Amino acid sequence: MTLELTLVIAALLFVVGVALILLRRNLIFLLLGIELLFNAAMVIALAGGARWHSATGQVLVVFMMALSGAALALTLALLLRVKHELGGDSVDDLRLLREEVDE
Amino acid sequence: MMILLILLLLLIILMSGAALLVVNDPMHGAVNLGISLLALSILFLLLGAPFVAALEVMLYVGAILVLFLFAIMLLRSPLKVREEARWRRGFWWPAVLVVLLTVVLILLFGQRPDLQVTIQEIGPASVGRALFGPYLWLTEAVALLLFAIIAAVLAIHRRDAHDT
Amino acid sequence: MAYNPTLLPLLIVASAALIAFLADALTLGRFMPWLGGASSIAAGASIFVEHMALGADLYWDLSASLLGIYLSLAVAAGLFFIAFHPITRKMTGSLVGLLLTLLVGSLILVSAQSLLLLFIGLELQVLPFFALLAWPGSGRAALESAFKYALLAGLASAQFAIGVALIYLGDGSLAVIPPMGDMTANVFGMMGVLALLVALSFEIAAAPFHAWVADIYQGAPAPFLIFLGGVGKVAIMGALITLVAATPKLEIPVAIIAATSIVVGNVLAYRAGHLRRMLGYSAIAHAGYFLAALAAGPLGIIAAAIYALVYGLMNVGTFMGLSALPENSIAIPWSALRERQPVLAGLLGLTLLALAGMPPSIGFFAKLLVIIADVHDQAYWLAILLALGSAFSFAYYLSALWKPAVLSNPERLLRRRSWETFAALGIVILLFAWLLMPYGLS
Amino acid sequence: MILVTVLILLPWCAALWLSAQKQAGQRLAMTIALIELLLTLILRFAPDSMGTLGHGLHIPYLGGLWTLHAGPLGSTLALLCALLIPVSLAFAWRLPEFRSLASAVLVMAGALFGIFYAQNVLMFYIFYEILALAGAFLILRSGHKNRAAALQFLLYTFVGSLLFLVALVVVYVLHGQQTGVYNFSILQLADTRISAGLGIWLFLGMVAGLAVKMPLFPLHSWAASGYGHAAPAGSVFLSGAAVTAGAYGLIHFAIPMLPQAALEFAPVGIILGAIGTLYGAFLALNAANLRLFAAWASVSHMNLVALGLFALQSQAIHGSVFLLIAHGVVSAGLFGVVSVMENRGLTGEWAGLGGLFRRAPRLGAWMLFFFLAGMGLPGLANFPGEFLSLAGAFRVLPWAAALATLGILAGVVYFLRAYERIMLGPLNHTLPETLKDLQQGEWLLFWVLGLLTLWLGLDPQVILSHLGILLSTHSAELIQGGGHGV
Amino acid sequence: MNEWLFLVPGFPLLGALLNAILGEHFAPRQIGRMAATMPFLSTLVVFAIWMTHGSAPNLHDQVWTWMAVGHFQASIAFHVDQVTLVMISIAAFVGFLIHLFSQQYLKGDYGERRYYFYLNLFVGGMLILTMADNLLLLYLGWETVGLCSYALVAHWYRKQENAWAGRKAFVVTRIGDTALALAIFILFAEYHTLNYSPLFAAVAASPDHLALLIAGILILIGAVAKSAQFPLHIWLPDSMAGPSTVSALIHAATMVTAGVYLCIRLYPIFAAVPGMLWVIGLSGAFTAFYAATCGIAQVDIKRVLAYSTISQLGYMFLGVGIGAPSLGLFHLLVHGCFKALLFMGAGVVIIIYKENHDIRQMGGLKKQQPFLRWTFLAGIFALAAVPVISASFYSKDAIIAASFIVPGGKLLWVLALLGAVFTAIYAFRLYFLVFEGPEKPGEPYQMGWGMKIPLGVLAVASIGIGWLQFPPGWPGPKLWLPWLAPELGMPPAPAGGVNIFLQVAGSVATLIGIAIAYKAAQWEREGRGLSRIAFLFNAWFFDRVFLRIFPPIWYALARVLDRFLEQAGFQLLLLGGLKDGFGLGSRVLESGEDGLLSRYASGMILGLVVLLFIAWGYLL
Repeated sequence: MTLELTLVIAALLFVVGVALILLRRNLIFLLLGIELLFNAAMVIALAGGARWHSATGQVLVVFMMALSGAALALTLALLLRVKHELGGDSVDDLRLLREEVDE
Repeated sequence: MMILLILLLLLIILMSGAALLVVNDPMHGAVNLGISLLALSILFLLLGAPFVAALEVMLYVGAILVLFLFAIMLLRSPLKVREEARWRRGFWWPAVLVVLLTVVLILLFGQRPDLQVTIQEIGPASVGRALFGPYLWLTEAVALLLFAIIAAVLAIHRRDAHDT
Repeated sequence: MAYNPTLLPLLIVASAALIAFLADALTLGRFMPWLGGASSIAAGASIFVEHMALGADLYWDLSASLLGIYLSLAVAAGLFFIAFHPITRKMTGSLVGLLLTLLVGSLILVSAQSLLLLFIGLELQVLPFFALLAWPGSGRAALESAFKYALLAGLASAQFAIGVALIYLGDGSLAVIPPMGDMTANVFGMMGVLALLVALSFEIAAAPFHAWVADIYQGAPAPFLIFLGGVGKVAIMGALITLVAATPKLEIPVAIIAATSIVVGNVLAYRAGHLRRMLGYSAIAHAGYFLAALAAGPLGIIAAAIYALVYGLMNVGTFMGLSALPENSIAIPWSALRERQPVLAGLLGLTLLALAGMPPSIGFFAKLLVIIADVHDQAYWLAILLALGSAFSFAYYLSALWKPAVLSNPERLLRRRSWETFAALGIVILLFAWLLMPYGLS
Repeated sequence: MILVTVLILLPWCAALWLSAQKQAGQRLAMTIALIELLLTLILRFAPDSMGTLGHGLHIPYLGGLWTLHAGPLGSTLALLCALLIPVSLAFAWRLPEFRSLASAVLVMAGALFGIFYAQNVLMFYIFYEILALAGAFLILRSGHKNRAAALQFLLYTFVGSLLFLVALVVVYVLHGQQTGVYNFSILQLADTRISAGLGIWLFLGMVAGLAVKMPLFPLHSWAASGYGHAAPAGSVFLSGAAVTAGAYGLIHFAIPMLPQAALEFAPVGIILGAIGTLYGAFLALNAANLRLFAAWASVSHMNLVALGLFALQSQAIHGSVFLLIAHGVVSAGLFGVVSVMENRGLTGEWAGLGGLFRRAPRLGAWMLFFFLAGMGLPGLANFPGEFLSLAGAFRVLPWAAALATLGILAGVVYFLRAYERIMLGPLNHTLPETLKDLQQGEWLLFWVLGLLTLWLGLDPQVILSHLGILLSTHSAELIQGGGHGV
Repeated sequence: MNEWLFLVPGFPLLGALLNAILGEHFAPRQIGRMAATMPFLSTLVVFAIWMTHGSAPNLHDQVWTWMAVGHFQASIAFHVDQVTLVMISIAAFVGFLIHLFSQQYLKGDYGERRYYFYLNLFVGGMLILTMADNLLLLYLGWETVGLCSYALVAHWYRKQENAWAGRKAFVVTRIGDTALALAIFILFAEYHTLNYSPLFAAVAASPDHLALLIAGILILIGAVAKSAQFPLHIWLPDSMAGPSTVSALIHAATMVTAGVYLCIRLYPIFAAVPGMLWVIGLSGAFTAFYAATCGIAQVDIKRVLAYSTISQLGYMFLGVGIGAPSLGLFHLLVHGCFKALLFMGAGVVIIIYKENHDIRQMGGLKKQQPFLRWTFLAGIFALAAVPVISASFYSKDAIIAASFIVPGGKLLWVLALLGAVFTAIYAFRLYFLVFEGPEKPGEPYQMGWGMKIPLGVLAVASIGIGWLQFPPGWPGPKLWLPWLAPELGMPPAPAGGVNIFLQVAGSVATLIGIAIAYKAAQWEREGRGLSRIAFLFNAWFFDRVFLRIFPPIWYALARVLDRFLEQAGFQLLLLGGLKDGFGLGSRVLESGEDGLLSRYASGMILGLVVLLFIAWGYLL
């Protein structure tokens, strides 16, 4: 069978992930977007594994899962503290550090 | 027959992706993500990687998604369910960017080599052998990383640390 | 892959990291900086010993070992330095542990020859920063900067993963220099390599991906910036060197990114009022100079390696100086600093001049090497752009020297006897290290 | 060899020591300055001191960085700078910010000596940058603490000098490719074969870098604000000694490296010099206060030096070098007069001056003396230089030199108008009552400068005969032959 | 004798140097006496030269090489030949007389030491100028003299107009200096030498007409500016603001004659260019006529003498122009004597009338000052060229006569004759107004011997010196022309009938002038005099026109350059533009990151998209 469709799925996941990050206002959706990107990577890795008939594809997927999970854990921990101390959980609340253009 | 199944999976992922983009409440977002992940695990099965498909269900849907739910639960202030705006303030400019991205991916997609392939089943045994064979030190490194992450998360959330 | 000598440095540092993590539980945290420092020096020595050894996936070639030794020494110096900083009074064990994982990641990044190893090295090096930037004892601004960095780094590592997967899909092997020809032979390989380039140039804050750097430099606590600027960035530059060395076709995009970042970096830094933001923006410009060296063919690779090393040194010097200042200082209170920490003030002044490229310092000779490489590669326009960029950099670096900020209460300036020795060592290196440079070349 | 090394490093250590101390340290600075003067005298007139003094610090790809060569031109200019250090320090004796001014001047002096004795172009470049940086600090720390003026000076010099660096590296790489020897010493780089088109661009880069220091016409606007905001005592050194670096760089490094391009650039250089001379004269006429007046006068003279230098003709180049030295002494006198007046509380605005001759006849006499020297009166220092430059340039491009000769007329107009506004006419009632005439110290200083000006004016051979062949042997035949005869 | 030549200019320069160094420690009286002895010593040396080499002086003294670069060889070398001998004797002797005169004239005035310093420097500069053997040394003397005239005219600097008059003198003469410098450049560019003899040989060998024409014109401009000839004469009337002794020395005897000396010295250059000499003659004749017309309408005693100097110099230029430089030199000698006498006399008259220069308020001084009256009258006789008894009859009328027979000289002759008439008018009008007529008593003033000797000597000279050269056809010594012949050649001499007609015409012109002068003096006393003609009084309004055109343009150009090119051009556009450009650029880029997280992310994705496009376009 041809892998075009798999790649189309991966491309779809990639575009949706990027759209989520760029467009949504709530921070949780941004994190969801990042997860989608990682899944797209996994699909491509497996397509590669299938194409070259080697287990490396699956090893890649395992590592990606581990690392994406780790990154997510840390980001969520930070998100909780941000919600607690900076009070907002949307993208616009993060305005403490900016160039005081009118200085 | 295989093509039909993959098309169905494509449709499901498309549906849940669109829902994800549009839905308002983060809880619904997480659920939609779960649906697309399950569809993906079926795709992995088709690609001849049963171990990874299982892992996808257990690790991804089970652990990471649950993590999300916990986070949402902790973040959600139970008092009011306010109708917050979905899209970021400057909406149009990034939207154009996303469209451009899809256009360039389609253009590049046109120049792909032929991808006709016969699927061979690669069981968990060979993956295990690979993980602890040639990639042994890599797994050790990931182990070290995970351990460091645990220490890091603990450090961030020490109760008495909020004295600044 | 079985054990072979090239893995020795990583093992030393990894084991020290684990011990450090445990130490917190056994309340032995106070001694951890010294242990950490000793282990990184040992790692540096071991790299020096098996110089030019080719491991399964690790290859300590000239530039890799040069940067590796520098990284381990920088981390050692950093650890000895922050041992006295108030921010490390709590949980020193886990702090040192995180810093050592950072070093492991950096060493892997510098010497990796396989894409997966590169990916894990990147993650090992980036993830500790999420926590370091928001370490307890740092302000709310630090927390915001940590979260921004976390999210954007997550996006970057996702792109890196997609890149690795695409290249694997393209040519079936994870090696940076695949057996049959170039990674960018087919379309997937090319897309994958570009994704890698985007992710890595995000990490060193090159132009189109530069936005995050000013906030991080403004918000993050100064001691950890020593590691972000001095160690993290240099490791990523090492990875970029191996990547570009393997795929010559990348030189055009690298040149474009270099040009944009020189222009953007200098323009933003010229107007930046806040000292730390100005340093952030100037980091963009320096990433541009590094990439300008990278885009100049074989001689360029050596020049880039030396520039990365020199840039790291200068960053370590600058942030050592800044960590003596109170957190939210807009400008450097020279008079107060001079009384309490004369040698450190000298170091800070000298590093600013070196960053600008003042001749007797190594900053100038690194830039000179980059210009020679560019000219050798007939890329005259890049050399002229670099020259103009560093000419304007004098304007904003020296205005930082000239702005007479008056400190309300001089006591808030930290005073440490041992920091003087660090500063003196730094000054000596900055002024006379260029004597060694040509010997490194030949 | 050791002598020159001491000559360069001594002022730097002294500057370091000065800035570390608390009290002003006039005595220390003056002793260092006098030692420097002694050393340069020895180097200039010691029998065997000419020629290459020694090789040091040999670095594989950069060549011998510390190779020192005491050429006739270099050691003469070093003598001039060594003379100007004690003069500038003496004028600044009672300034409140003496310490920062003295340390800046000492660092500049060390850099200048490095420039004059360097044989390696990279070493020249390094000292050139240190000179520019110290100059910026001098402008910032000594005068009105005006950051914009210092920044403008800095931007001009650094953009120029970095373009010079790029041009230098291109010549270095081409030389390396042609002969396989990668070395920055001028002897090696002098005979690289460079295509005409590229040569012109390189020479433009080098001129941009060096001509900005001696303010050639289009690159001059830093001079007004620079001299205007620095303390006049600082401007004595800045306009007297620091500008010689640019001219020396052109003669000793840029022209030998690209003789063919220099020949093609000659007409443009002469025209720019001529315009600059007149432009400086007109702006001096319209200057708002005394400092700007002296600044524009200095710019006008230095453009005349540039005119002579770019004419690449034996009389012209000897004349321009002589005018460079004469300008050093005369502008020291001019700025000295300005600083003496400012020590007495006069602001330098025209409204506050007038009829000063009645109160301070000695000051009036010396001011007239230096104004006459500035005008190019024969018998005083500027005349031989001006006349030789103009006569030489006349043979290359007659109409442009004729335009510059109008500068003689313009000189009289603005100098005498200023003298009349300050010294002659009815006594200005706003002048402070306690206006004292020149004291013993200042009087002696003016006598030294005055005698030197008179001696240079009447017996220029003392310098002209020792300059030897100014253009290095290689480029001399090319220029003399292709150029415009002896 | 050669090696003593440097003493001639050496003594006055030594005097100036001593004055500068030790001046403060001595009383002005001693400084004055020391200053006076210096020109006396150089007069002695000149006298010694007359004695030993009087007949054919050709001395040379190389002191030291001034500048030597390639062909540009200029050395401090003095050369004395007939012309130079005449010039240095005038400069030294008259200079000494002026020094003697000013001992008493300026006693008790402020800045006396400064006065003697510049007077000594002036005499030294004049001697260098005349004895120089190369153009560069001449230029040195030329400018030193200009400087001293500036300083001495502005001697009483406390009044603004005196300072301004000095500056005007220096600026106008400086225009001439620039022209002279350009001429020197052209000559050096063409003939590669600055010394006279090789230069004249080269010019004779290969006369390049274009270059020599331009050089000639430029030299003429230089001479015209220095000798206050027609277009550039405006500074001389104003420089009467200085003390009368200064006017006597500088604006009568020595400096103004430098221009004539230059034309005589560079005669071969002018001769090489056809038509050049006639131009000089025309400028001389016209100036003579023009200045004489202005002279008759002046009221200030010194301005009358100033315009008379301009007109007499016109005659000297006319002499050179018609090919008779020796006659020009002769008139220069004569003029030097009587004009110095007149100025010194005028100085005493001004003191008597308590600084009041207006001759209409003067009158009948002959009774009060008999000695002054007779010496002044001798000077007036010489000025008006009264036939037979005055010296200038022999020199000026000879020039007028010679101009008649020169080809194309008719126009010059007519102008010169009219000039002679007007000269006689203003000369005797001045005499009648001041000394004759109803007596207006002034301050009693007793002239000491220091003032009487110069006046007496010059009076005798202005009568007797003419007898050196009797006109052709007359009995009596003809020494002057043959003596100068070897160097300057014989002038054209009118023969037989024409000669008599010309001499008669000259004398008749003078007598008519004296008659008109008597009537003019009476009209003047009744208030209806010639001074009411505004056109002549303001010297044909030339001064006003000149001052309204050139200085304002010069200052306006300076303002325009300063405001538009410097402030607007360089500061605003170049640097301001740069700063704003940076500001604008950074604001645009900054808006891209106002701390908003997703704005950063979109930056990254934008980078990726751009790179992918490039890859799709070029790299594949």
